[in-house]
Amino acid sequence: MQLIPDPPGKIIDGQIFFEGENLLEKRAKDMQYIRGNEISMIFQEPMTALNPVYTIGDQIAEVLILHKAVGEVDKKEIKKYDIIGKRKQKKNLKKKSIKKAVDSLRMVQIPDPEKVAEQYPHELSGGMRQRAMIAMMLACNPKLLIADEPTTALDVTVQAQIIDLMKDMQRRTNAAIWLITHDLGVIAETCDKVGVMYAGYIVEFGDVQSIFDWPNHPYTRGLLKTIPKITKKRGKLDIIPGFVPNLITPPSGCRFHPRCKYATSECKKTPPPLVEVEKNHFVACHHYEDVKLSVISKYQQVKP
Amino acid sequence: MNDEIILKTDHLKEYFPIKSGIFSKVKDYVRAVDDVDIYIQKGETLGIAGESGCGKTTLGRTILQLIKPTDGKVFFMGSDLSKINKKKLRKLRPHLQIVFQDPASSLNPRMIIKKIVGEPLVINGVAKGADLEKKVLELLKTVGLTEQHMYRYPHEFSGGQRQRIGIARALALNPDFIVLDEPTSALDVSVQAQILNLLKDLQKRFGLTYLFITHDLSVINHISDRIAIMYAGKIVEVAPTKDLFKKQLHPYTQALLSAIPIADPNIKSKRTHLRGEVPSLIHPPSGCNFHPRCPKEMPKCSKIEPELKESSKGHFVACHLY
Amino acid sequence: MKTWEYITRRLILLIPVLIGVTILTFVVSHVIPADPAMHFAGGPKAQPETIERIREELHLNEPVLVQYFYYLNDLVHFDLGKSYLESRPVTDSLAQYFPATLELTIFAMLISIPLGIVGGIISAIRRNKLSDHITRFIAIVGYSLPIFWLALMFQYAFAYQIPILPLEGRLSIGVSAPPPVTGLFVVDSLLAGDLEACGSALYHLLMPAFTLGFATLALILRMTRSSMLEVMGADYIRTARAKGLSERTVIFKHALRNALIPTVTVSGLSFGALLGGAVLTETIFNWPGMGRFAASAVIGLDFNSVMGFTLVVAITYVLANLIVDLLYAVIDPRVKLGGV
Amino acid sequence: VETETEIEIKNPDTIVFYTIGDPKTLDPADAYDTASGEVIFSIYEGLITYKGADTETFYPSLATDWSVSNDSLTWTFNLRENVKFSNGNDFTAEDVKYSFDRVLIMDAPESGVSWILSQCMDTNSTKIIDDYTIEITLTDPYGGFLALLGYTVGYIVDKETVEAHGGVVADTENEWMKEHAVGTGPYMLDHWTHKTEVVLVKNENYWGGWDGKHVDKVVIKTADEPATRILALLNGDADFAYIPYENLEDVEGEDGVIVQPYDSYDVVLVILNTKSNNAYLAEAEVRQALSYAFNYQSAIDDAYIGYMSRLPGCIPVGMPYYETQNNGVPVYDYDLVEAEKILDDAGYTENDDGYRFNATTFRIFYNAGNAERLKMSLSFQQELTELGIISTVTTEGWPQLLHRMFATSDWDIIFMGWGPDYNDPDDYIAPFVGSADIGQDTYNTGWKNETVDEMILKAKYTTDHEERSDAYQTAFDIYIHDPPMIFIGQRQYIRPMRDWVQGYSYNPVREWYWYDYYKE
Amino acid sequence: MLHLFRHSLLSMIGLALILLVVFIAIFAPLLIQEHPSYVEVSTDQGTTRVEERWDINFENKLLPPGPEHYFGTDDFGRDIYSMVVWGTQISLKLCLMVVLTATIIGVILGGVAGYFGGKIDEIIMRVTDVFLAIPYLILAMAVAAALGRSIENIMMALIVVWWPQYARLLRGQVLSIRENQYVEAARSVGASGWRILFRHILPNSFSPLLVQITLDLGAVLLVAAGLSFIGLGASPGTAEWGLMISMGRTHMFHAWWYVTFPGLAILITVLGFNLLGDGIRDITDPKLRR
Ligand SMILES: Nc1ncnc2c1ncn2[C@@H]1O[C@H](COP(=O)(O)OP(=O)(O)OP(=O)(O)O)[C@@H](O)[C@H]1O
Ligand SMILES: Nc1ncnc2c1ncn2[C@@H]1O[C@H](COP(=O)(O)OP(=O)(O)OP(=O)(O)O)[C@@H](O)[C@H]1O
Ligand SMILES: [Mg+2]
Ligand SMILES: [Mg+2]
Repeated sequence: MQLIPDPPGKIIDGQIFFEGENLLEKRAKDMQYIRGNEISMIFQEPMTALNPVYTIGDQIAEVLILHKAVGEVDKKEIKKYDIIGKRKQKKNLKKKSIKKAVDSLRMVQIPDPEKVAEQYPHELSGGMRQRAMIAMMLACNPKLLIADEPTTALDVTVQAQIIDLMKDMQRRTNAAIWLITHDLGVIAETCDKVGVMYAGYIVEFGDVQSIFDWPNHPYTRGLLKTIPKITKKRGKLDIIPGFVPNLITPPSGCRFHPRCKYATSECKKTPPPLVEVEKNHFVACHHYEDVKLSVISKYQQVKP
Repeated sequence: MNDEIILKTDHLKEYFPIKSGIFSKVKDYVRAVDDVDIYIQKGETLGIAGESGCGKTTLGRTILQLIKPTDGKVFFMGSDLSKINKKKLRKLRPHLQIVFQDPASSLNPRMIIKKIVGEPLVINGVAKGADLEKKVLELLKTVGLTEQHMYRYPHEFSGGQRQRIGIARALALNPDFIVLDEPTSALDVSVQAQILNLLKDLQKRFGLTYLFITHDLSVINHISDRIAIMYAGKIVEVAPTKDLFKKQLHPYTQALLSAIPIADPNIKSKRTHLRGEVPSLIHPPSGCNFHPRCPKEMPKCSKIEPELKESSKGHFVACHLY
Repeated sequence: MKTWEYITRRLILLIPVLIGVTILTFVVSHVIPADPAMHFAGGPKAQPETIERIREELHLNEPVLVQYFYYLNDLVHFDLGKSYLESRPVTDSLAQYFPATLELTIFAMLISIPLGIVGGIISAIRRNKLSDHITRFIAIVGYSLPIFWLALMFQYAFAYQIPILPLEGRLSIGVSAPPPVTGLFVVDSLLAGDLEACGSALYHLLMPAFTLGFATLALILRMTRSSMLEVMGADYIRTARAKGLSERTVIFKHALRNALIPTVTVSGLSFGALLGGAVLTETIFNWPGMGRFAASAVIGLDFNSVMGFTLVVAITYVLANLIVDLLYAVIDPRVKLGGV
Repeated sequence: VETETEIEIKNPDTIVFYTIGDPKTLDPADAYDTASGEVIFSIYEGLITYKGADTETFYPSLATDWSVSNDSLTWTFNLRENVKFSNGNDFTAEDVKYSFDRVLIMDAPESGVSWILSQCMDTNSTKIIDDYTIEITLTDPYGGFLALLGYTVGYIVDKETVEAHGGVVADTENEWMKEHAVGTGPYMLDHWTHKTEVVLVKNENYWGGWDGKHVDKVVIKTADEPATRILALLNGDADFAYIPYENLEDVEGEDGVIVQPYDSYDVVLVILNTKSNNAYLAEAEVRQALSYAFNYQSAIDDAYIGYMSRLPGCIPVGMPYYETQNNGVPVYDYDLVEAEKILDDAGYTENDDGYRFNATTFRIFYNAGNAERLKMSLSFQQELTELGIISTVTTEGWPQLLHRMFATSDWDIIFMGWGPDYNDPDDYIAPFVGSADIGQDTYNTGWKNETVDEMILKAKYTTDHEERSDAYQTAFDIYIHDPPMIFIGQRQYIRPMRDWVQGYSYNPVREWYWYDYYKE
Repeated sequence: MLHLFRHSLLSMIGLALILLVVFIAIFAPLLIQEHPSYVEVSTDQGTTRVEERWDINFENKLLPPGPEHYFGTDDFGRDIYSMVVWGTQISLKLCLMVVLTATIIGVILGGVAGYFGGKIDEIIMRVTDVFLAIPYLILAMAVAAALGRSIENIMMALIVVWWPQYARLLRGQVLSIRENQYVEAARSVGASGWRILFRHILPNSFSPLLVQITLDLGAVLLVAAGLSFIGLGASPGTAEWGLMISMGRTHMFHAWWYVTFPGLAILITVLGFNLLGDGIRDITDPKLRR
């Protein structure tokens, strides 16, 4: 969405295609149109992502007015110097958009949406805030919703509500959702496709089913094994040795090699390409075949 | 594990006063811990689980007398911690330790690791000089750190390493009992596994007793022997881990367990949906404080507060259904 | 808590502070190992009876504690005593000088706060660009300069070399003061419909108010800049951008209001600094205000005046801070008045 | 500095004077400070007055003529008729008696100024003969009686006005009269804003009339900062300005500015504490030596930038009887050799470190903010060092310094000054060298000589010129060799002004008389 | 930490200015043309002290700057260059003494108030409220007037007005640092209140304190100059910058050098401290280090 502040951040290279167009070639004005309207984003921290000094209703209404979802101030109809008329028109518009904002709050199952629209973010709980955020971002029926760890900061019970809500909203609006999370459980429950990222690289990408069943990258595999599972019997947890590398001086070659038991000298030198190992399943590993074999054997042992 | 009860609370309460009005009168209280009775046997791990803000940390701090309880008693190896004087309490401190939720803020950023880990030893006059250095090194080795880490500052460590330092500090005085307040919730999953393994090892080696606080049920399942479920300052269900995961009695526990997403796309969970949000601890609902969200609410729930009763052996629940 | 309840509470809390202020100034002014009676009586030519009479009037022959109780007793009867330097009641002096200083201070704030905020925003938006460096440098030089030196330079430049501004005073010679209502000439002249006096008053305010406000301007600029930078990195700004808002709206609607919160505090605090700085500014621009009054009272050991002055200033200052706190609540809905 | 060749006259109908200090009161019965006098002299009038620069002749004012009895005790004044106060009330003998009695009854509790009249008058002194004749019988004969009436304390107020606003209460000042003024003088008070300005406008009822050239308005501005006053004079805002000596060069020679010094009676002194806990100052030789150690020329040139002349003794040059003091020639001159000799002869020799008096420290004080005294004291300190005398220079606030001087003996040397109340030598010699026994020793030096006291009293109560002359001479010959103070000089009086001001003249006993000035 | 300064040109300039001033202060005796002399004098209390004196020579008064007198002479014929250079020591000593003493008092009181809370806190904070309710220049004036005119008394006066803001600052710091878990950790191993205050809380309030101290070093100098301007400054004859300005300002129009050089000295020093303080603030404030 080109929201990385510049400076210090900069998109160095590459392209982003949205509906066939490269977003990086767009002008700032066009990007502003796309943001919120066609692509929306929900952020990790519902506590800080809402402006503390405006009411929920105001903040949602703002998007609506901006993207003209409730009609427009007609400049011609009213004379230039008719300040009162303009104000009236603006007020009307605001009223309308607030009404619509209340509707969208109702849509995300916020009880008593009229009241909530008049409240400030700090007066709401985390779950409510996140719902308001979702309402705000879905208000203009975007085609793509990017959700950056929308539930990480929330409680399990509330998390469950939000996940269900998002699935429900997706059914209704038919938006594509791009969910960013580290909670494998959430992914398993909600996603169709999954990409696994390690130190700035996508190391594995494919259908959820195949990735959870047949992880082909040693990192993905390790990851799946480290989570304590309720359904699994207790004992020592598997671990991935070592620590997450820093990205200032990342390891050479394959960035996972210092923690990988399959690592060879090749891994140290060349970063592995992302290859399609089966239909809709991509992996970036020099030794994915070895991994696959060991997974199969292990998997077969575990599965009765 | 033996049956000796190492720690026990008796109607423990912790109310934080809220002041307001012209002369800062106490108007209200945050009932963070409200009438909690738990016991822990030597060598076992009691898990405390519950939603954020339900009072888990406060319970841990109150047990360790880091904040004075408003009411109720805490018995540690027979003596009532809430009654004894400061001096005696300081003498008892080495036996009771805590590992904090946030490894970043639990280490003084301006002290080197040697000082941090050595501080308990110095304060309690256990070791000095070269002896101190030896001891600290030993502790670091126990938690998987090395000599070269001794002279570094906390910010030069990763989250997992910092948590190890916190554990080393807690171990310094050979405690019997450690409160682990969400020791892994700030950590990556891959690192979380390392720490959990370490804790289990240490428990075996030193015969430690843990009070393990977390909101992550999969973690608690992994590590604890018994689990207490906390809701809005109160314990609603206590049971051995295996029992609890097999059969949850309290509707809240049921909802909580069903809400956990399972990292397996093949298993589709059936959810018990909860209405509403975590209640305010200032004005908790009347009667059973879960009743506004409870799918099985009965008329008497809003009037009478249920007591914690043993429904089957070792399985306690506070609900009018049973 | 209701607003009025909060205000009452703050006003009640003001009482111990004010008692403290009287004690403090009383102690400070009475540890002086000199008795001012001789001075009040007119120096070497004074008659011994006069000196003795003044000494008695001021209770200078009594122990300090007793003197203090005499003072407190008068104070609760709203009697601040007599100013021996001006040979009139202290309340008369205050009634004359306080509005003058208030007018100067208010205009200093009216000049420095908007300029400081605008400068701070520009500086923050164009961070580390040349204009940022220049703005910051001017600002920092602004509060590194002795204010009296700045005042003298302005006076020399704009009242003498390029005589475009009046040298001193509140009104031009020949313009008579408007009938006193508030004591603020600008307000009073407008009330009286006297545009000439209003113009003259504004004209005379320009230079002293700017001089006085310069350091505050710098302070506010710096504050706005850093809080603006901080706010611009906040999550909700990212959200605002993600909504597709234009950069203008993001800065002026979403960032500024949040960034103003610390600025408001600084403005409140700087009010005290302005009242203090007025001592120097008023002397140079011959502004008949509290600052000059205080300076001569302190030097002349006119205890009653010093005490009356500090009391009034303390009340003003505390009230200014109360207003700031109320403003806070307006800007930031998270702030609960007197909340825990 | 840019020179503007032709400045237009600013405010042609107004005289603007930038000065320091604020009047303390506008009540003639209470006023005892210069700033108050500057205003009162033009609002109120006395029976007699001065004209122009002449200090010797008494001119008729509210009295048209007067006579004195042979025993010098009874004075008869014929009053001017058809004089009105600025409020329209008529001026009569009632007002005169009321005014004098008011001074004596009220007894100016604030300033104590009534002593000037009570020297020779009481409430029985003044008698009304008829509406326009008055007779004053003195309690004691007094040579300077007319001079007293020329001072503001002898000025006439309107009985009706005062009675309407509080009247006369013994030992209590009249608050209304402090802030308001109704007199017979050429100007009346428009308004007085404390510490800012006093504005006078012309009194249409003035008996002298408004024919001829006068200004309609007088503005006396208070400005504490010298730079403000300098700039105001230079840019023409000010017609007169009070400028400190060290800043005179900033305005001197500037176009349109006149800097004209006049001789004044303002004397500059160093007082020496003969009862100090530094016992050496009790010795006459030591004080003589100090008088030789003072660098008079440096004080004149460097501290007063040349605007000062030597003072021969207590009585300033120009005042009657000044020539009784060594014909007006100073006895002491700057002469360190002589000073050393005196000290050596007296046995106060230098020790091994080169210090006299067992390295005792002489404490010099002056009041903070006085630039001239600062220069003189640091310079004097340096001279003392040459002599082998250790000294310290300390500056103190005026009230603190007064306290030190009168309430303690913790001082040795203080720089001081004195200005005239009225034109009579008694106003100088008595306070300076008269002892506490005769109610004097104004500077608390502790100095006392019975013969001198006797001479002072003798001179005061005689009207015989020769007798007075002899008495002052006898006193002088005694105190000048046992000096309780160093007589430094008489500073000159300078009020720089714009050259468009006409009609200005300086009179040391009545500084400002706005009626005489106009702008052209 | 030094490498961080490189990102900020202004703070580099500040550091350079301060280093220059410190250098001058240290080597002042070697740099000046004329030296003060010293006289031992006895005081009223019967003790003795050494007084610094600059020779007066009216023949040389108000000479313009030139090779003989780099900055010209004052109205006593004293060399302004030598006095300005000499004054560096005096000024640095003045502001260091004031700020450090105020810091110590403020840190102790603020620390105690913040850490122990309750009644002590209430009392200390009410006292600071009282001090803060009076504009500092006025309070300093009153104290200076009460004590008399000398450098030592100016220091006293400034300390009296300066400590409360440190008490405030430190209390705020303590209250926020106290919430850190390492403080609780220290308590859980049995550390005493004082130990926690001195070992854990104070070291961690160092950064904001340092910023405040640096900025205040400049501010103190300005207020001292302001006091001199009103006439409550150091005793005459001292080479204190504020005093020199206040004496020189009457000669402003005919001897510009008299006020200018001490004025520049103040400006440079205060500017240096302010730039440096700003720089340190930027560096130590993680929120701004983006
Ligand atoms: N503005 C920035 N400036 C410098 N480095 C940044 C910035 N934003 C992110 N980074 C760095 O880029 C890396 C990736 O950050 P990112 O926020 O994408 O991580 P993430 O995968 O979302 O992690 P998390 O699960 O904690 O949200 C991190 O090392 C982070 O420190
Ligand atoms: N010192 C305090 N003063 C007032 N209220 C407090 C204090 N400490 C905690 N609380 C309140 O007590 C309640 C319980 O807090 P606690 O930290 O024990 O929750 P928790 O269960 O540990 O939550 P989390 O999972 O987020 O750590 C919260 O509502 C909290 O706001
Ligand atoms: Mg992230
Ligand atoms: Mg917690």
